[in-house]
Amino acid sequence: MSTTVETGPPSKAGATEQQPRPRRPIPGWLRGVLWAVAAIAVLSTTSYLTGIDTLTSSNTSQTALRLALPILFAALGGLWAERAGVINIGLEGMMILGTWGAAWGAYYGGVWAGLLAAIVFGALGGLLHAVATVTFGVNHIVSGVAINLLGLGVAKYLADLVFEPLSGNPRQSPPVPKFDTYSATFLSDWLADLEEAQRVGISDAAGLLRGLVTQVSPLAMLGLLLVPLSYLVLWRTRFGLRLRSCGENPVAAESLGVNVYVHKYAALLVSGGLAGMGGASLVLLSGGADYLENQTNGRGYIGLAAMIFGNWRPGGLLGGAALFGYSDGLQLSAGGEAVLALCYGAVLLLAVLTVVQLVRRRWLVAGLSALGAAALYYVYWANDELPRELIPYTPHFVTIIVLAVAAQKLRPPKAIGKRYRRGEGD
Amino acid sequence: MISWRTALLPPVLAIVVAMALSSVALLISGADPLEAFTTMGAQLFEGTTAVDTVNLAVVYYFAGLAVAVGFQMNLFNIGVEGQYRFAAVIAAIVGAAMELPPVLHVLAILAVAMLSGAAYALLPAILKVTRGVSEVITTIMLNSIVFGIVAYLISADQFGVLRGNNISTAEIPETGWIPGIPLGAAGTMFGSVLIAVALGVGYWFLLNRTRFGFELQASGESPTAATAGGVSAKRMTMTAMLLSGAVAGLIAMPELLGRDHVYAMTATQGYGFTGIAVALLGRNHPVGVAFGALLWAFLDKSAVSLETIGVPREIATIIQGTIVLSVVVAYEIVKRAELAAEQRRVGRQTRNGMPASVSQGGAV
Amino acid sequence: KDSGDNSAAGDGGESGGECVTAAAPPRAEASSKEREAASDVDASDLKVALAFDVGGRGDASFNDAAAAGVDKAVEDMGVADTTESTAAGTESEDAKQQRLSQMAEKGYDPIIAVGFAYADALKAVAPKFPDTHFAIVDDDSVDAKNVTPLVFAEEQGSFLAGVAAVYKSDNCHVGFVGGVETPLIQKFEAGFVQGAKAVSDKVKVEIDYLTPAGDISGFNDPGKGNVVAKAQIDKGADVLYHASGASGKGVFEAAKAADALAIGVDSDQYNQKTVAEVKDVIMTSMLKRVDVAVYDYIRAVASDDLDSLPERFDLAVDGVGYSTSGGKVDDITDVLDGYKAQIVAGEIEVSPTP
Amino acid sequence: MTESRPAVELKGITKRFPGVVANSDVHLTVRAGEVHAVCGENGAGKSTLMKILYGMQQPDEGTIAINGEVVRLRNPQDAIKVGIGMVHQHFMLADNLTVKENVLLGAESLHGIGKAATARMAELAERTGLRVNLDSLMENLGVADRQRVEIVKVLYRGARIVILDEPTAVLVPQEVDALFDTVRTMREQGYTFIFISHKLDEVRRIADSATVIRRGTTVGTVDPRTVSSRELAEMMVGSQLPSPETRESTVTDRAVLRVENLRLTAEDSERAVLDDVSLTVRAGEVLGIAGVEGNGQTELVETIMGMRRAAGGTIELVDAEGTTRDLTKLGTLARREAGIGYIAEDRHRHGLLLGRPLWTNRILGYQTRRPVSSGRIIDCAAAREDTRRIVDEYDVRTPGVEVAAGALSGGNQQKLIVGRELSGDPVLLIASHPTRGVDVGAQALIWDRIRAARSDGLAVLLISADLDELIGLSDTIRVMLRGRLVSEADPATVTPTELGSAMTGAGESHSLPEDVA
Ligand SMILES: Nc1ncnc2c1ncn2[C@@H]1O[C@H](COP(=O)(O)OP(=O)(O)OP(=O)(O)O)[C@@H](O)[C@H]1O
Ligand SMILES: Nc1ncnc2c1ncn2[C@@H]1O[C@H](COP(=O)(O)OP(=O)(O)OP(=O)(O)O)[C@@H](O)[C@H]1O
Ligand SMILES: [Mg+2]
Ligand SMILES: [Mg+2]
Repeated sequence: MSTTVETGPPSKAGATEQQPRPRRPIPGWLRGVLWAVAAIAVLSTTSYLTGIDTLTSSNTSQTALRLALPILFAALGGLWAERAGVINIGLEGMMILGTWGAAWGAYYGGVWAGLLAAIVFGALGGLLHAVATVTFGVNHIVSGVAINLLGLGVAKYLADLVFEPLSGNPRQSPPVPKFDTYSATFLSDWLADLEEAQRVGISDAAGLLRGLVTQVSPLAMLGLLLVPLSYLVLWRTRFGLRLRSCGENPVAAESLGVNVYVHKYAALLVSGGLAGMGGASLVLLSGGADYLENQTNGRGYIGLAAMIFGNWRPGGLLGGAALFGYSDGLQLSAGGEAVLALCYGAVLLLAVLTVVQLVRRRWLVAGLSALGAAALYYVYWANDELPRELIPYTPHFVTIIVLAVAAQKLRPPKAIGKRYRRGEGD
Repeated sequence: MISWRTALLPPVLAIVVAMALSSVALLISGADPLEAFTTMGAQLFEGTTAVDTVNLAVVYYFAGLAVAVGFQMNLFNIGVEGQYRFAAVIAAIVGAAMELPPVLHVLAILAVAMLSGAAYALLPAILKVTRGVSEVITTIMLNSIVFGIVAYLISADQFGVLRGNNISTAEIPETGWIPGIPLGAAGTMFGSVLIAVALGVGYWFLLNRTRFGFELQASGESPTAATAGGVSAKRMTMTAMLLSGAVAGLIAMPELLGRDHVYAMTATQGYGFTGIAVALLGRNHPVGVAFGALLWAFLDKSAVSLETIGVPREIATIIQGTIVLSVVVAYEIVKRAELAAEQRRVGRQTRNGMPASVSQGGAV
Repeated sequence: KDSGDNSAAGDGGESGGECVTAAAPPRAEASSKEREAASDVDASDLKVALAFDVGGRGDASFNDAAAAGVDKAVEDMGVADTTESTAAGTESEDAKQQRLSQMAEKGYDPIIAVGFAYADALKAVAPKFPDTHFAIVDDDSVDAKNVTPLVFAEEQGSFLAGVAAVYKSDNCHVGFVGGVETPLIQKFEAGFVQGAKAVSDKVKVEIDYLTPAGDISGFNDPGKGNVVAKAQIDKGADVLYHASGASGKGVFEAAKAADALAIGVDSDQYNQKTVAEVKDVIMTSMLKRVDVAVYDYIRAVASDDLDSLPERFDLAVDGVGYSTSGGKVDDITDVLDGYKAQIVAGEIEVSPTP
Repeated sequence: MTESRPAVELKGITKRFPGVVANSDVHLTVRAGEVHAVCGENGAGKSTLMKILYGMQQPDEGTIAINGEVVRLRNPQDAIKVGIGMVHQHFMLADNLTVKENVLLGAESLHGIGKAATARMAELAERTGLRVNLDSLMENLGVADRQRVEIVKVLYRGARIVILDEPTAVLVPQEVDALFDTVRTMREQGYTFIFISHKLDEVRRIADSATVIRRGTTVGTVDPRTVSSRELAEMMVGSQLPSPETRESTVTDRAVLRVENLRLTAEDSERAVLDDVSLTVRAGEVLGIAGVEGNGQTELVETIMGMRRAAGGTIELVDAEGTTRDLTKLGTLARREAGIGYIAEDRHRHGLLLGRPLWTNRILGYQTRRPVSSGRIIDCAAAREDTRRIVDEYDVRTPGVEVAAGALSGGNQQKLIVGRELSGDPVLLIASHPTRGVDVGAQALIWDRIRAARSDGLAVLLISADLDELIGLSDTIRVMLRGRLVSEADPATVTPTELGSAMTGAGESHSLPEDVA
């Protein structure tokens, strides 16, 4: 469950379809499972070879889930907007609005009211983005940048106005209620036994899985549920089809009677709402922060990156968010030695890649990955410890490395970022 | 073709709208908008604020141009932030270690800064060109990673020097400073303001008069057509990214060489992000970016003065956000109004004279 | 559903069990004397300005403490006028200069810059206003006649925190969570570790920072603080000391969730509103009396007696110390005061670097 | 016109764009159950009129009546509701959606999105000859199939009045025939068609009546079966019908372009897109390449231009002095500088910077050469000046050289491109579909210029789907099929039908009279 990266080059699937064959291409969910299995295999091998078992402990996956959650929400928000053809760099601002809304709602009405308020506030940000980009045809990046500024300014302003009298601190809300957490006790105990059993592979998988069924908040469940849900809505319903068509070719959509404006507005409202939930996941989880100025700290941008990483697909972005959350959690809770172990894992991965590329007779790529593997192995072998200052940025390094290795052909929606005006197509 | 109306009306409109909106916010929080705006305006004539504003604008100008270079070919270099900080710390370290005669020293530091900025942009550029990795992701990641790199380089074990509770690089010798322009009581303007002017002119010339600029804009307008016209999209991506990084390398120089002479752990961050807003405000045009930078710097400076009269400083941020948004909306509205006017004009012509003739560019 | 009501954390046990290997120092009489109210000093012709660092009034940390000092001065000494202004996270250096200059030009005197980030600005501004009194908190690198440094011996206070932590640790395993790895926060770490090692040669100390120098998000991310604290607890630490600003809340919550104890920082966090729901894990707080320093400074300016100020606000002048709210360290105050006496007497030297 | 209730009746339609009156007082009456052609030069306003009828644009003046009732069509939904469907001149397809999704889009409520929809679609696909997996991505389809998908889309919505805007521009004769068969059958079933084409013989073959539009207004309606193509054309432009026939051969024996064993593999597999292609073009010769779209012509051209990397083989260019240069390793710009002019098949994607002024477009591809540039520095004044020359010489109809290229109509854009590509004194011109979508007037001019340059010793590699053009202009024709040059034909004797069957591989290389392959 940690690195479900959908890297299957879509063009290849397309190429096989040109001469229709009886064999159907691997369905997306299966590919996700395969990637997850592969990831667990690499991690457990690494953890076995390096003797660092935090790599696959239940704790690691539990923190990973928590750290991945805001990013997952933001990425989903990005997905909805960008599938409808609107670049949403304003996710950060919408998240900030969400954090304020979550604290405000939760303070007065409990967690669910907080969540609702976060969604509404985020959606307001989305609405503003829609007005600017859809109605006024403003450049999407301009509008996004402006929304990031406005989100920050408005949240600060509102906090000053509303929270200051309550908490005595304009930058922080008073303590607000948090979501309870739930554990699937039976499952979790069984997995705990397995994890203790110290069997290579099984114990690792059990450990990772156990972290995902213990002390889970409803918000995390919601987040995970929203991934398949987004897929179903966007790819399996009429509304989703229309929405995606606005991102691919709005003029064609218009010519078929689709109201492009309405769908873009809807997409941005959902997008903003999801980003707002991302904000809520910083505020309403125990161990979280209440409202705190600047607490999003660039997670909106990371969410956007996770979505691009996931090739504008729900499964892929889940992989991106999980990858980020996992390496961040590992880095925070296990520190430098675990990161070094990750290096070792990357060596394994690159070695496999080299072999695959050799079989495919792609000499250059094989050579490059062999070189990369050698370099990383040297880092692993020569150091007991990586520069302390760089450890906190492990997730960022991992993201870049995985992207560089995975060589995926990204396929953004075709009309993304383009201005669309009714009746101006040809 | 841009008429004065399309060029000037929108920003004015936008500022009016932004002021109106923030007045509402001010009223809600119980402040007097009039007082707030007067204070903001008046501070320009107090002390060194005017010069400080220009100084800050110089920094923003570099940032804006760095972003604008990328925008010219639809390359979104959100990584200017990381690039300038990387360049700043390297330039500070190298500059302190070098011993050179005055002018040469400065030039050497500037060169190092531009090279380092470009170097930090190299990875995203390579990954984009060879692996098709989106520059948006890589630069976002590198923006965070730069924190670690800066911290590593200025830690006491590496090149850092402890100054009180602060740590910074060693001080650059005086030969490496860019002398300021003393303006008496009004303060001292950064000497870099001249570099900024030169860079602006150079940028304009590069874009509008050189083959490189043509190719850059062509690949921005249509990568496919540019390819068919003999412009290698990959090479342009690479050069644009590196050029953007090189300009980004200059962002910290006015402060580093003109005032601080060290790069400290407390050095200001976020100029790269401001650069995005400034470039967008100035519509990537060298003169426009200059105005954008000045406006932004002015608003930043006002924030400080607002606090002294008890007005929440967030107002300045809100004004900035609204201005960006309303400027572009205003451009759009004005453009449409012009279009409608033109349509009416054509309509009148056709009714009076003959129906659209070929020579008049009618329906041909 | 997981049970949400972990009741109050460990009752600590008597003097630390087997962990403590050093003999407790001789008892010292409580040296924290009541400060006399300064009603004798009249400061009604002073206009005091406060230039805050990022966070400003209400940050429940050193900015707030400085503000409290001024507030008290207003109350006690009748300061005529006060103003304050806060730095923004991304503002440039000359905004700080502008802030200080504007205050000076408006006739404020004294002007107190809160935070070492003001050092360079002050170096530039102070010479231009030779008749204005400036003070700067947490920095002594400004070499100007009219600038008074207000610095603290954080390592001494942290030493006591280390001592207390070991006495309260059941596992003989304590932890330190730093927000941002700056020299200032390293002082806290250094003192804490020395304190812990001083009372026990068996004790294990976990040390983690959330972010490296320059990345101030480490002071503002309770989520990360929570994860790191949880990891330390998982490794066996059961008393955690944090110096991580707002991230400390995450540390407290981790402690609460795992029945561990925590030590607050800067002010008496037991009484802080924002962490009220987890206050029962806060066994003590390392106090850094910025309020006292600011108050004393104003008084010294008013009575034109700047030489009376200590060079450093340390244990000797109660510039640093520990809090007792909540009563969790009442049983070891003798020990703590004993160590304090030894430090004050110079028998124990606490190094400010790890 | 005694019909009491015409299917479509447009009255006094006027539509203005900034600087252009696209339609002014247009009248059009279409009887139910007929195929009604609309003819006119490029930019005459045909597409605009159709978009107005389809609700995509609002007329400034005028009324629309469908089946006798005046309606207001505010958007395509309204048009679809009254039974109008439109196949656009430029495909309205989303590449990244599947065929099924493309058809379904906007019409989900008709048959749902499940089994019933698929069944209905399969039925329509059968009827229109669309033989692809409905779940494959649109981007994998060839042009003819895309066209069919467009028609299926219209039928799926149950349209009774079908607008076909230049549907045949991209089809080979056999495909055109198939399309016309479909149209005829459906006409029997009571469908009404509005059909737009520049190919007047097609109009005369299929249409029951034709309305001619010139410069935005209706000139008149005629019965195409009683007028000749020449007369029709004269109505459209007021000039004589041009013909592409080459008068006398100017072929020399000096080879200009030599391509040997050129191979190219697909980007993501080992599949050969070009398979051992060898050809030689001589000075003064027009070498025509015939082929159904998607058989490698585009790739051949782009490989010769250096826009794609060949997997093997050599490309050589001999300049006027007789020195041979090996181009195989050079980039596109160097190849252009060596003397290749290039008219790309897709002028919007490869020919022009649509948002930039005409004079900027003059520079594209010539950014290193005089007069518009002196190597590194661009000479804007000279570029403007030279653009004015092209505008005059090539009769580009534009208000000035400062207007954006995108504001010109297709034919005028093409004339600008031809003018530009013949300005650099090329030794070789690669012309891909040089007159696609271009009206007869502009067509004549372009042919004229190519012929003139040829007689000055220019070598021309011509790719065209318009077989008349190919036969009329070429000195030699070679047929391309699945990435290989399979046969050769003599334009003096070959007929379009013969060529067509060679292109589809019907006779597989041995059916042509002059076959030497
Ligand atoms: N509608 C628009 N939306 C966004 N950006 C625009 C728009 N119109 C113009 N711009 C940008 O604003 C900049 C200024 O336009 P202008 O036409 O003056 O450019 P220019 O040709 O470089 O000017 P000059 O020749 O004076 O240097 C251009 O770089 C262009 O990218
Ligand atoms: N959206 C638009 N904005 C401005 N001008 C337009 C627009 N659409 C069309 N025009 C102009 O209106 C005129 C008529 O264009 P239209 O596309 O209707 O011509 P057409 O007869 O279909 O030509 P072709 O045979 O090339 O398709 C042209 O001059 C064109 O440039
Ligand atoms: Mg047209
Ligand atoms: Mg048309």
